[in-house]
This record gives sequence, C-alpha cells and structure tokens, in this order.
Amino acid sequence: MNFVAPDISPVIPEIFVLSMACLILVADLYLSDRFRIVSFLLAVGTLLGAAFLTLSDMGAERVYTFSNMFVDDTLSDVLKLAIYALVFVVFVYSRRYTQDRGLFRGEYFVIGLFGTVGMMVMVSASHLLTLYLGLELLALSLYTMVAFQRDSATATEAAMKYFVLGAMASGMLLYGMSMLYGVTGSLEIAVIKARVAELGVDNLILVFGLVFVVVGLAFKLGAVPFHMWVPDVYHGAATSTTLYISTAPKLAGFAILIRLLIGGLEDLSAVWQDMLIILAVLSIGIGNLIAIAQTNIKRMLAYSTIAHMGFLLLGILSATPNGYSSALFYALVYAFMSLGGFGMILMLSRKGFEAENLDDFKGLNQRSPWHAFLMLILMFSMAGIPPTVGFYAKFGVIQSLIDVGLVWLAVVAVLFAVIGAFYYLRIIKLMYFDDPETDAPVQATVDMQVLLSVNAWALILVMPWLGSIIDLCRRAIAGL
Amino acid sequence: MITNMQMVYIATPLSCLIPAIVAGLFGWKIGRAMTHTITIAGVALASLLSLIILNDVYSGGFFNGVVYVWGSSGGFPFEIGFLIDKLSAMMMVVVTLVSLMVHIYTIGYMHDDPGYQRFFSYISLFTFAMLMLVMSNNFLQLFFGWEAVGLVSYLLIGFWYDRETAIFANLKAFLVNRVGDLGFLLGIAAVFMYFGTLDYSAVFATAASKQNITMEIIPGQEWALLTVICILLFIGAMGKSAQVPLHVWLPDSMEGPTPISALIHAATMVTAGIFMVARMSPLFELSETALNVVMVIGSLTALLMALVAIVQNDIKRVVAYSTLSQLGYMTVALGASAYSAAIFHLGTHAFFKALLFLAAGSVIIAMHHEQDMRKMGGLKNWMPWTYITAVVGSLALAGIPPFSGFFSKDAIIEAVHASQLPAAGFAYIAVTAGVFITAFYAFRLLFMTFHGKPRMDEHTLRHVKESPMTVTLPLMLLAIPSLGIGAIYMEPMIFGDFFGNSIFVLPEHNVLELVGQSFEGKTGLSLLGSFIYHALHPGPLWLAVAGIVLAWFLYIERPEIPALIKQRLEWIYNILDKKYGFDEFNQFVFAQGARKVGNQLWQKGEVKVIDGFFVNGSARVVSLVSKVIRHVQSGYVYHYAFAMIIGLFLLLTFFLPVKQ
Amino acid sequence: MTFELLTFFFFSAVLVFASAMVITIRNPVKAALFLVLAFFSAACLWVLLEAEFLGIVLILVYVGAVMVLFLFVVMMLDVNLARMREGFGEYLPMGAIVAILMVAEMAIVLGSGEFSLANMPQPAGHPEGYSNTKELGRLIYTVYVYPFEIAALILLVAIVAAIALTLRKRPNTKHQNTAQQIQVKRSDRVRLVKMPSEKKPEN
Amino acid sequence: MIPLSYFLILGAILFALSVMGIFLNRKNVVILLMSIELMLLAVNMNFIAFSHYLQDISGQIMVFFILTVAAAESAIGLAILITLFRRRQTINVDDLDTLKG
Amino acid sequence: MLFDTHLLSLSIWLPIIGGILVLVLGGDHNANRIRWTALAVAIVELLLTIPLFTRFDKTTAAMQFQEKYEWISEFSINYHLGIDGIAMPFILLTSFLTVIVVISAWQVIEKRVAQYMAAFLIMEGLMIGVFSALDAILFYFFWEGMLIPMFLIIGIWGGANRIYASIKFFLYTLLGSLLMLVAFLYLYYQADHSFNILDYHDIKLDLTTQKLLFFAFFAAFAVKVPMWPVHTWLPDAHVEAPTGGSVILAAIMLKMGGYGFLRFNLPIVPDASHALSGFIITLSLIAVVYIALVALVQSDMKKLIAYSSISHMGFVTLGFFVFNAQGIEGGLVQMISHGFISGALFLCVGVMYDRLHSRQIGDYGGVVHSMPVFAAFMMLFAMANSGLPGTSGFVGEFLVILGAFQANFWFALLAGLTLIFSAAYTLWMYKRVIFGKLANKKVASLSDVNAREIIFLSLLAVFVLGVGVWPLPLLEVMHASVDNLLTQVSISKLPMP
Repeated sequence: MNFVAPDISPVIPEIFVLSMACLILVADLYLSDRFRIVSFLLAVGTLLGAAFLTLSDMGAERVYTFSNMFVDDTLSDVLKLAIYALVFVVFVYSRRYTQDRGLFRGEYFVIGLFGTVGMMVMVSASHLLTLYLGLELLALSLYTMVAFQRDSATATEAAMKYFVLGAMASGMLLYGMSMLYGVTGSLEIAVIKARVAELGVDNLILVFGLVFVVVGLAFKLGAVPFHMWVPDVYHGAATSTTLYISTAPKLAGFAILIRLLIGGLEDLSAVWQDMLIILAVLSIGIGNLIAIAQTNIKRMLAYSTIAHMGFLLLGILSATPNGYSSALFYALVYAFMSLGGFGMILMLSRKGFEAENLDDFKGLNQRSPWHAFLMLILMFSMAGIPPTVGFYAKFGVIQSLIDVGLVWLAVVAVLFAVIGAFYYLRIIKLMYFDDPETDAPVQATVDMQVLLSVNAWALILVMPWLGSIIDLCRRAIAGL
Repeated sequence: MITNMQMVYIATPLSCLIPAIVAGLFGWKIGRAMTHTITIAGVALASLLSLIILNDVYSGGFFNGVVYVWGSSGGFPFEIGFLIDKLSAMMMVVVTLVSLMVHIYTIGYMHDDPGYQRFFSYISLFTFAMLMLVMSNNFLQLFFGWEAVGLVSYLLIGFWYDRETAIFANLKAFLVNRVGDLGFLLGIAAVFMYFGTLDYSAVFATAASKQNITMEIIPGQEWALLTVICILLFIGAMGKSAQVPLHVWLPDSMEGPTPISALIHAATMVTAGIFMVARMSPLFELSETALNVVMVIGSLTALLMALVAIVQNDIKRVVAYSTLSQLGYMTVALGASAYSAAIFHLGTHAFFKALLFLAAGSVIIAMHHEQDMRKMGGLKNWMPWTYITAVVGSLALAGIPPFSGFFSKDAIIEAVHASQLPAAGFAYIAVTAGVFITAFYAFRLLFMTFHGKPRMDEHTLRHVKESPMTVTLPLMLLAIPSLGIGAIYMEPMIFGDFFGNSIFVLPEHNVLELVGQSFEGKTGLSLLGSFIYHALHPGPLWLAVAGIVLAWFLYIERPEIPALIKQRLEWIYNILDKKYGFDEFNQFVFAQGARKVGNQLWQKGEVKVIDGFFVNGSARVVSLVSKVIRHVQSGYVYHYAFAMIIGLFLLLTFFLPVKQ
Repeated sequence: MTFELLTFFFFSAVLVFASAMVITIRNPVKAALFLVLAFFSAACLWVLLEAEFLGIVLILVYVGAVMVLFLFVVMMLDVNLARMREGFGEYLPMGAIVAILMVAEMAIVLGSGEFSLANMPQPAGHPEGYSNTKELGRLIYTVYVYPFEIAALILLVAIVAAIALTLRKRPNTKHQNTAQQIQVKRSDRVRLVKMPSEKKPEN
Repeated sequence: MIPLSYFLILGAILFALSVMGIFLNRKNVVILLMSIELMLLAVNMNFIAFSHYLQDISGQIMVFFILTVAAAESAIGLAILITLFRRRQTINVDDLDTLKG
Repeated sequence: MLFDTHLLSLSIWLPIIGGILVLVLGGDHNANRIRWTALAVAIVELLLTIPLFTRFDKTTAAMQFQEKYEWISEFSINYHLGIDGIAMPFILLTSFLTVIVVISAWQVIEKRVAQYMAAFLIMEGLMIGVFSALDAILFYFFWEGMLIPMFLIIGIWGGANRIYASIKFFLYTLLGSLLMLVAFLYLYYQADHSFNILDYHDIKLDLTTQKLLFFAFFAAFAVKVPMWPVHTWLPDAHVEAPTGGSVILAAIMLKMGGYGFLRFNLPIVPDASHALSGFIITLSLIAVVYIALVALVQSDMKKLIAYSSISHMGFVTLGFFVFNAQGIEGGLVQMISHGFISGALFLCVGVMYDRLHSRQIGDYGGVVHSMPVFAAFMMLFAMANSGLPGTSGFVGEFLVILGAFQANFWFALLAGLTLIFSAAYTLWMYKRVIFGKLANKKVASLSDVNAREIIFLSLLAVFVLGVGVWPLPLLEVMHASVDNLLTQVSISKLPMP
C-alpha cells in the first residue's frame, strides 16, 4: 500500500484551536479563581489566532485533504470566520454573566472551543464520516454546555431533552446516511454526488434515505416539526449558553445542509425541494404563531429562530445558486441578529436576576435610551424592516423564491412575516411605550457595551459593504 | 391692453372685497367708525361703478374676457373672467344698491352689537360674492360666486353664534344649499363633458348643435342632454332661490340679525338662481322638458308658500314666506320663457321686499325685539314713517297698480297665460290664486301690526317710538322705487330690448311678445294704460283687491273670525302651520336618518364587522391559535419525540408513493 | 434453508425480542440486561456479515463498558420502581400502530427488490489471509486518521463533560491542593516558638 | 444465502422499536438512553450489511466511529442524567415538564 | 449643475442627518437648543426643496433632477432618484409641513423632545425619499423605513389607546407593503433583472398576472390611502397620535398610497387597472358615502377628521381610476390640498387639546367666545374641508367630479354627495365646538391662539386660499406627467397573442 501523508496546512486552524483548547484545559487547572480571566483571554485569543490563520490561508482554490475528507473552500472560510467572530463575541458577552453565576470556569471555554472545532469540522466536511463526527463533537459540546449550570433545574432538564432528542435525530441522520451509503457505495460526498447523478430522482432508496437525512438536518436547524427542543433548550439553558447555541451552530448546521443537500444530493433537488417547502412553511408559520403567546423572551426568540430557519430553508429550497447564497447570507445575518438579541438579555441580567421575561424590558427607553435603541435595531432587523440588514436577508430569500416561480410561497412567507413582526414590535412597545418597573441602571462591562453597540449598529451601518458581503456569499456558493 | 372700462370691471368687485378683508382682519384695530366708513365707501364706489357700467352697456359697451387663468386640466383651461352685458350690468346695479342700503342701515341697526366690524366685513364680502356671480362669464366662476354667497349667508345667519336657533339655521341653510349645489356642479360637469368648455359664450354658441345628443343616466332611459343639463343646473337654482322642496332654509334664515341678513337673503341672494336661469336661457330654451319642470316647481312654490304665509304670526316669517312665494313667481316666469319678466319682478321685488323687511325691522326695534304680530297692533300712530312705507311695500307686494309689484307680477301672469307649455295651465291657476293669497297675507300683516288695538305689554307700549333716521331713511329711499320703478321700467324690460341679446328666447316660446301684441297701446303711457286695463279685465287685480278686503274684514272688522276658522279647519291650519311638514320630514329622514345610518355603520360596520370581526378578529384568531398550539409544546420529551416520528413518518409516506 | 439463514433468523429473533423487552420492561436493570442480549445477538449477526472486529468490539466495548456504566448508573440512582409503569398501556396502541406502519413502510421500500439477492448478491468470501481487524486498523491509522483524531477529541469532550458535570466538591471532603502544596513556604508550616531553655523549678 | 434486504428490514424493525421506545417510555430516562443505543445499533446493522454486500470496508469504519461516538454519547448522557437526578431527585420523564409552551 | 444633480439626495439626507444630530444633542435639559436646531434644519430643508419647484421643467414628463448610482449591484439595486410633476408637489408639501409640525410642537412636547424632533426630521427625509425613488427597492426601503419613526411617534407621544393604534398601524401597513415587495421582485424578473421603476412600464404581462400584481400593489397602497375596508387603522392611529403625528400621517403618509397608485398600478398594469377600475371606484364611492356617514356621528374631533380624511381620499382614488386628466389631476390636487387642510384641522384640534386636554366635542361649546381668532382660522379650514370654492379643498373635488362625470353620471353624483356630507360633518362639529353658548368654565378660561400658533395656522391658511384662488401653478407642473401617465394607461400591456 502506498499511503501519502496528508497535507495538513488547510487544517492548521483546527489544529490550532484544538491545541489551544487543550492548553487551556491544562492551564486552567493551575489557575485560581482570581486568575480565571487568563483562560478567558486565552480562549478569545485562540479565536483571534484562528481567524488570522484562516484569513492568511484564504484562497479561492478548493483544497481537499485527508483523503478527500476535508475540504477548504470559500464557503468553509467564510463560515469559519463567521464562527470565530460569533464565538468570540459570545465569550465576551457572557463574561460578566458567567462570573455572576459561577459558570466562569475553564471548562466552559474549553467546551466552547471544542464545539468550535466541531463546527469547523462540519463546515469543512466532505465525507459523511467527518460530517457526522463534527456534528457529534458539536452536539456533545452543546449538551454539556446546556447542562453546565448544574444547580439549575431548568438547565438540566433542557440538557436532558436536548440530549435525548438530539441523539434520536443523529440516529435518523445516520440511518439516512446508511441508505445513501448503501445505494451509492461510498461515504464520500463527491462520489455520492456522481452516483446520484447516475441513479437519478427515481431511485426509491435514495428518496427514502433522503427523507431521513432531511429530518436529521431539520432537527439540527430546528425546523418544524423537529423543532421542539429549541424553545425548551433556549429557555432552560443559561443565557450565555443559549447565546452560544443560537448563533454559531446555526451556521454549522447550514453548512452541513449545503454540503449534503447541495454538495451531494443536488440532483435530488426536485424531491427535497418539496420536503423543504413543507418544513419551511411549517417553521415560519408555527414559529411565528407560537412566538406570539410567549412571555419569556428567550422562549420567544427561540420560536423566532424557528421562523428564521424556515426562511433560511426557503432560500435553499429554491435550489438555485442564487437561493443558496441568499440562504447563506440569511444565515449570517440571522446569527448576528441573534447574537445581539441574546446579548441584550445578557446585558440586562444582573447577579441574581435574569432579564428573561418580556416585562423586564418595560420602559428600557427611560432607563437607558441607548440600549433601548440598540434593541430596537435588533428587533426591526429580525422583523425585516428596512433599513436594517434583516430586510436584505429576507429580500434575498424571497427574491430567489420568485426567481423559481414559487410566488405563492413568497406570499405565504410574507404573510407570516407580518404575524412575526407583531412580537418584535411588542418588545419595542414594552421598551418605548411602557413605564419601567425598576429603575436599576443597566450595568455592563465596557467591552460588552462597545461590542454590543457595534453588533446592533452594524445591522444598519453595514449597508455600504452589503454588496461585498453578498458577493462573498455568491462566491462561496460558486466555489462549492 | 387694459382699457379703462376693464379697470372699472375689476375695480367693482375689488372695491367690496378689499374693505371686507380689511374689516375682517383689522376691524378690531381700526375701530367701528373706520370700519363702516371704509366698507360703505367701498360699496358706494361699487354702486357708482355699476351705474357707470350700466350706462356704458347702454351705450353699446360689452365685455367678455378673461381676468386670469384659474387652472387647467387635460388641455382645457378654467378661467376667471367677466361677461358684462345688459343683464349683468342691471344685476350689478341692483346688487350694489341694495347692498349699499343694507350697509347704511346696519350702522343704526347693529349699533350696539359687539360684532359690528365683523358684520360689515360679512356684508361687504357678500356684495363681492354676488358681483362675482353676476359678472361671471363662465360656469366655474358662477359656481364660485354661488358658493361664496352661500358661505356668507351661513356666516350671517349664524352671526349671533350663541343663539342655538341661529347656528342651527345657518347649518341648515348651508346644507340645503349644498344639495342644490350638488345638482349645479353635476350640471357644470355635464356641460364640461359635452361642450369641452365652461365659457358661456362658447357653450351657448354650440348649444343648438347638441340638441339631439342624449345620455343614458338610468340604463335604458335615453334623456336629452340639454334637458339633463338644464334640470341639474336648475336644481342649483332651486337651492339658492329657495324653490320647493329646497326652500326650507329660507324661513329659518331669519335668525340672522333682523332684518339685514334676512334682507340679504330675501332680496339679493335668492335672486342668484333666477339670474342664473335667465343667464342660461340659451340652454333652457332648447329643452321644453326643463322649462316645464321649472314652471311646475315655480308654481308650486308660489302657491304653497303663499298659503303658509297666511298662518304665520312672526312678522319676519310672513315676509320670508312671501319672499318664497314671490320667488316662485319669478321661477314660473322663467319656465314660461319670460326671462325678462322674471328679472323685472326680481328687480321690483328686491325693492319692495327690502322695504318690507326693513319696515319689519323697524317695527321689531320699536317692539324691543318682539316679533310676534299678535303682540303688536296700532303701531301706525307711533311709527308713521314706518307705517307709510310699509303700506307702500304691501301694496306693491299685493300687486295693486301703480305700485311696482303690480307690473312685474301681472306680466308674469300674462306670460304664463300665454305660454303653450303643458305645465302652463297648472301654473296659471297657481299664480292667479297666489295673487289673492298674497294680497291677503300682506294686508293681514299690515293690519295686525299697525292697525287695531295695541296688544303689547305696558312696558313696551310706553317705549314704542319711531325708529331713528338711519332706519327710516332707507325706508323712504326704498319706498320711492317700490312706488315707481314698475311703471317706468316695465316697457323697456319686458317688451323692449332692455336685455338685448343677453337673454335668448326661441320665437315659439316668446310669450312676452305674444302678451305685448294683445295690448292696444304699444308704447309709453298707452301701453301702461292698456296693461292696467288688461289686468282689470280678466281678474288678477280684482283678486288682489278681494284679498285685501278679506284681510280687512277678518283682522279689522271681525277679529274674532280667524280664531273660529282656525278651529273649524284645524287640519288645514295644522298643515299650513307645520309648513307641510317639510322641516319635520327633513329633520327626521335626512338629519336624523343620516345620523342613525351613520351610527349603525359605525357601530356595526366599523366597530363590529371590519374592526371587530376582520381586524381584531384575525388578530384574535392568531393569538387564539397561538395559545392553543403552544400546548403542543407540552414539555414532555416523548411528545417531542412523537412529533419527530410523525414528521418522519408523514414525510416518508408523502414522498415515497408520490415519487414511485 | 441454509445454516446461514437459520442463524440469521435465530439471532434476529433474539435481537428483536430483546429490543422489544428493552423498551417495554419495567425494571431498568432488566432492560439493561436485555440490551446486553440484544447487543450480543447483533454482534453475532455482524460476525455473520464478516465484520468480526466490530462484533468483538461491540461485545467488549459495549457490553463490557457501556452497559456496565448503564447498570452502574441505574443502581446508583436508586430509582423508585413502583411508579415506573403507570400509563404505559394507554400509549401502546398508538405507538404500536405507528411503529407497525413505519416498519411496514420501511420494509416495503427496503424489500422492494433493490437489495434483493439478484441485485446485490452475497459477495464471495475474502481471500485467504484477509484480516478484518488488520484491514480496519490499516485504514483507520492512514486514510481515516482525520476522523480518528476527531473521535479522540469526542472522547476527550466526553471525559471533560462527564467530569465537569458530575464532579462535586462536597463540603467536608478533604482533598489535596497541589498549587498550595507547591507554593508552601517554610514559614507556613514551621513555627518557631521561643521557649526558655530552662525553668527554675517551683520550689 | 441471506439477501441484503433481510438485514435492512431487521435494521428497520430495530429502528422502529427504538423510536417507539422513546415515545412509549414515560417514566425512566435511562430507558430512553437505551433506546438511543438501540437506534444506533440499527444504523450500525445497516452499515455493516451494506459494507458486506458492497465489499467496501468504509461502512465498517463508519460503524467503528459510530460506536466510539455512541460510547461518548452515553457517557455524557449519563452524566447529564446524574446531574438531573441530583437536582431533581427523579429521572421520571413525566416530571421533566417545567419547560413547555 | 452639481447642485441640481444632488438636490434630491440633499433633500433626503439633510433632515435625516439633522435628525440624528438632534438625537445626539440629547436630553430634555437643553430642549430649547433642540427645538431651534430642529427648526433650522426644517427651514433649510424647505429652502432646499424650493428650487425643485422653481427649476422644474414643466414641459416634459421625463424624470428630472435624476441621480443614479450603483447601490447593491449584487441585487441590481440602484440608488436612483428623480421626480416628475406628480412627485414634486408632494416633496414640497412634505418639507413645508415638517416646518409646521416642528413649530407646532414647540411648547407642547416636553418629554423626550429630542426624540420627537428627530423622529419627524428623519421621517421627513424618508418621505421625500419615497416620493423621489425611482428604484423599486429604494422606494420600498424608504416606504418601510418610514414606519419606524411613525410607529414610535404614535406609541410614545400618543394618547390613551396608543399602543393598540400604533401596532395596528404598523402591522396593517407592513402587510400591504410586503405584498408589494413580492410584486417588485416578480417584476424584477419580468423586467430582465431590473428594479428600475421606469423599466416596469415596458413589460408585457398577461391579464391574470396583471391582476395579481394589481392586487399586490393594491394591498400596499389601499392600506396607506386608506381605502374602505382596510381603513380602520387610520382613525385609531390618527386619534392616538400626537398632533404632529396626525398631521404628518394625514397630510403626507396617506398621500403615498395615492402616489403609489399612480406610480405603479396605472402605468405598470394598465389592463388590470382598467379591468378592476370598477372595483376600485366602488370602494372609493363607498368610502365617500359610507365613511362620511360614519364621520357624522363621531364625538371625538380627531376621529371625525380622520374619517373625513378617508372620505376625501376616496375622492382621490375615484379620480385616479376614471382615467382622464381631470380625474387624475383632481386627485393629485385633492391630495395636496387635503395635506394642508387635514393638517390644519388636526393642528386646530391640537391647539384646543393643548389647552383643555380633551378631544371630545361634548367637552367644548362656544369656543368662539374665548378664542375668536382661533375660531376664524378654524372656520376657514372647516370650510376648506367642506370644499368651498376659493379654498384648495374645492379644486380637487371639482376636477374629480368633472372627471368622474365623464366616466359615469352616478359616480359623479355619489362622489358629489360629499359636498353635502363633508359640509354636514365638518360644520356640525364646528357648530358644536365653536359656536353656541360657553359650555363650561374651562372653555371660558381658554386663551386665544398665541403668536406661534398664529404663525403656523396662517401659513397654512395662505396656502389653502392660495391654491384655491389660483391652482394653476400647481396644476401646470402636473400636466406633462399626467398626460404621459394617461398614455401609459391607454396602451395595453398584454402580450401579443
């Protein structure tokens, strides 16, 4: 046999993050609580370093390595950079919150970084095996993070539910993969693609496997009816964890969706398009509808996430490069909106107080106009009102739908978007039109203040660079 | 190139408008004296200029031109312009002169009123509006003046804005006028649509060519275009000239400061409709249907309103109903194509009705604002000047020669008699009966007020005295034309060429010429004489005399009889007293009806159906659905798992067979 | 019916029975034991499929480690078994119906001929000297080194997670603090007490 | 000669059973975890069967990793279970309903 | 000229930047500085927009003052501005009314002054943007963006039921405009990947598509106008909004619906417009009659004026869909004039509300005794609202009736009923509020309008009378564009068989 040592240069960011995580794991043992901040700094430094590494190796060329199990293309670079950024901000946002709640431990960052590695693996996966392993690495990290708040009844319950359902979904995904394997005889996505092209849409087993794959992916994204973990987990977990779950993993989920459905099974698009239509309509509908009845803002944002994922699916199901890129753009925008939204909840929480009820936002404008305004931007962006970037995200998705003639679907999406706008408006209403119940000042660390302001304002001020971001998304999709 | 005359034309309305604006905006600053000085000077100037114009017109002057382009649309210009011919010149003179009287009279009458300046501003503005109306050379401007007159009348009736009745009356007046205006406006729209212009001369020039055009308003019913236009325009005239059934505003309008605003309404504003129809004679002539309608409406008004006047006890109201009735006469004349007779009656009526109103006002001042005739009586001893002038006015109203009213009214009766239109028969009966009734109520008023025993209370009686000079002087000044103007102007206006070609009559409709032919004398005194003789012969004059005698008998000789008649014929009395129930009907059906419908629409349509059912209903449904389906999220992990299984199962079921 | 088929049916039956018991039985300890049985029969089936290494691994790793872990946890948690079975019957019909429908559907698809012997004949045996284990080992350390590393990482996460989640510092446990031990100074441990060398006796 | 489909149907039955196990079990979380193990077993069965019939070893490699992951997963699952039990003193599935709606 | 080519951009961004500046200026402690800054911005803006009128070329229907830059080239969205005779008057109206609103808020708004002023200034920029956008998405951008400040204005400074009103307002309009967005995107593909509104004029579409597009646009514009039966947000929003908000809502926001009909429905889907004109006209007439009756029974002054607005806007849509110059120009003039009049009426109610804190007609009576000057102003505006000739209110109604008559006698008749109804509800309200005996001590103690109020009321009065007496300058700028529009409407856009 002739085995050639693989080219590890494209994997350097993964290796770096992994090594640093292990370093922190060990170093943290020797740190007393007073110096725990060092772990934090190392963690955020790791992300910056990884960003640097990814950036320095960013090229238009698609590179396969590790026997075609790892792919480094524009999509993976874009998503990885976004993931670094998101996780970085998540760590910064959650610093004070976790400190206040005794969660500011080395393991937290280590697991967070391990999860990041998992996401990176997913993003770069070009083989069902790596895809699955990345997924599991991320999933296990997430289960752990949710359960991390051991003294919280809701957190442990959420973790349990998440775990059971997540494992079940993984099982379904695997089942589907086994069918793909059985039909195509390979686990390598590129080979699968070639085989699928030969077999065509009529292959019963392929469709059979596809259903399972789609279900598994739908679970990861939180699409109805595989969404039920989302509200409970978002609600039950510590807000810092929710922040983590609701941002970067969505991008990773999006990545595997792209890798599998488009990279591997694009020739079945006629089939999965219909499936995704069902899932998307249900997600947008049910997500938006149930969100209205919520009084807990984390739960509400969870349902809103479900609705957003429905929109994301809309982009993908148009099955055109244009649609994929707008879905990618949507995913990116969503992740940053969600980051800001949960960040705001973190900011308003204090020691011994969780700002997770809608009423906690009452009269924020009187307590702190600046923060109220930031939240206003975030909410309007989520609702998709111009001039916020949320509008362009929805715009792109609907555009791609109309491009393929699914006008009715666009109309349905738009109708539910109006219902959705209601609960975003309600938060603005609470902040601006109601009187505050407390006059406790909003305290937050300077770094968080600055970052959150940038986060929210970016949703408007990104305008001049919008074109280049969209262009980047297009290139990322074109490079598949 | 602006000629001198054109300067005069423009100056005439402006000399009323500018003082009106000054008085309105700065009246509080410049004081009472200054206010009435400038406004009166303005109106006086306008009168003077009107006379100059009249003179100019009679020496061959004519003007039809644009002042400025108001607007344009679709390539059609809408202009503001003047048409100065004999008709408008005469109207200008009437308007400005009456208005001048009113101004002078106001100084005395409104002396103590806090709204002195405001009042002057209004009446000057009114004069301006009337001038714009009569001077107009197009429909648009006519409508402007039309509505502006309505506005001022609204302001004037509601002048005493803390009187509930006054502000009710002014709203009513405005709304009823608006009903007419709607018709008018539609008429204008029809003109615009079919003629492509709103300019009189252009419309009139092509009117004949449109005779055969029909339009379908109700599907299947082809109506002649010109008939439609004329009737629509006439609806406008009905509003402004208070023809049945749009007359209801006029009696109430007496709520204005008595009797000046009433005078404005009765003597001037209401003539707008008559003037308009006369102005539109080239159109009306081409539609016999329209003429018939005009005549029927006019005769109904003349008769019905005269009857109501009999039972009124409020001195102003009697005069007001008499005005309505006289307007009916004018309208009948219009219907009979006797436009010049109508205008002639308009002119004579303006003077003697102004006289009567002012006399009534004088009485009211003397009676300390008591208007009920049953509480008057015997005033002739204290108020000789008022009495004498009132007699003159009443005789003129009753149509006794040689007072002005006789000539104009009789001309109308003769014209109707001569008319060949189908409605003429009915109209003739109505107008002749009207003569008798008119004479009766005119003298009933006179006798009840000035004759017999004083019936007022002690306090009033002690203070009764003749009104000041500012009041009596206009009375005397008005008495002169009431006495003489008829005889002097009858020949030129009715039979002569007074209006030249500003009034157009088809040969087959030219009743006045027919009437003229039946007289032995063709000109001058001989015509006058034969005219009077003619009136004696078949009877209108006798009817008038009979009316006077009856009034004398019932109110001087046997004052107890009226009460008896009232008892015996109670239902008739009630009908008359209720004025045929027009007010109640309007109040119930339109005013309350509209509010009721509005309320229903609001409570049921808006609040319940649209907002309640659709808008909030859908919001409720959404939130209900939301509340229900959130329970799907039961919190039990096995339910979640089950949802996933079912989802998986359904997807499998759905996609596998389909793709097979 | 060949021996192979007979074996297959036997172990399949055991496997299905054991699995059914796992999900229906009241006692979690018994359930765990049935799971062991299920794994065991599965392992046998795998061997039938010439996946000897994985069959062995399944028994060694799963039965030997994971199931023991399960049992350990079940014992440790000391769950009240009396309340365990309530309300089971209610859902059984619905669950059974759905399960049967699903199995039927899946069976129809899978048994549709796509995977019949005609389409996918049983492969010829491996050449002499073929070692399943060796082959796997060779691949795992070469071609699949990247997944292998990730799997290692997953195990690391599991370790970290398990410790982070379950390790409790009981208030009265005594444990070493290495950092403290290392940083200790002489002055912390040794106190020099000055004592007069001699003292006069009282008397 | 065993057809491939037999193995696959066996896998399907196992899969359905495990899925039902998650649905039917309303009391004990541990059994949920066991059901998950069963599900993975079903999947593994598929992979190995395919691997055998395709004569492609990568299926077995997949199973190898799935087993690894499953072990790690059980570890974490049990860890969460213990945390839950410590906090709640119950592992009754029916009691895990504070988060809902 | 550089100035000309950037005039529209300047007009849009100056107030927005000014608004942000005001917002930054901060809290209520330096309220006066905020007010003066806001006023200065508004006045500069007004002066800036005047050249749009004076330098406007009336002879052409082409877009003027055009600016075009690539914006998001990836979506082929351009920053494309330009105005024609239809849009230009609205821009002036906007900048004019903003000045008035700023003045009117001078002493009335005491809490969160900076936010209030900023909201209006930002909204001004966005509204001008709506009227000048030639790129569909840019249009949509401004159109939706406008909702945000308005939502806040109603919600923060509004009355008791403000929350319901603001959310209803927002959702209603959002629903409509999202459907419009779908239509834009559809057209984008039909127009060969272009969002240029003018390109849409050349697309051939079959009738069904046209109808669907028509309804999509209808959803957006009918809600904004608002047409019956999607009007119910308006009374609530108007009643609850602060005076300035009501003014802007009534005077400008509603006009966007009408503007949208002209900009999109008529030229882009002419065949559907013809096919559905009966439908629109029916709704318009229902609005004119039904809503007028509803207005008649209102006891809240603002609500009454709000319903009156709906009724008057019914006139506008009627005029647009009879497809002749009189109708369309009449509708346009009606919109401009209604901007002045309803604005003025809301300000009048605001003046009273500031003093007595009630909008109920029943709480007033005999106001003329204590506020004679005010009563005079209100009389003028009431009369203008009833469409009295010589005021701007007449011009539009007159032209629309002329236009409607050409379509059908009954349209004109029913529309003409407004002559009676508008007079009835306006003057009846006037009678009950202003006339009569002093209702109570509170009314007796009212102080008459102060200098500030006189300034804005007389500014409006001048315009109301000016347009009424001489509407030609206003009409002239529209001719070329309206003619062009009529040509567009008359050309069938159905694909060749």
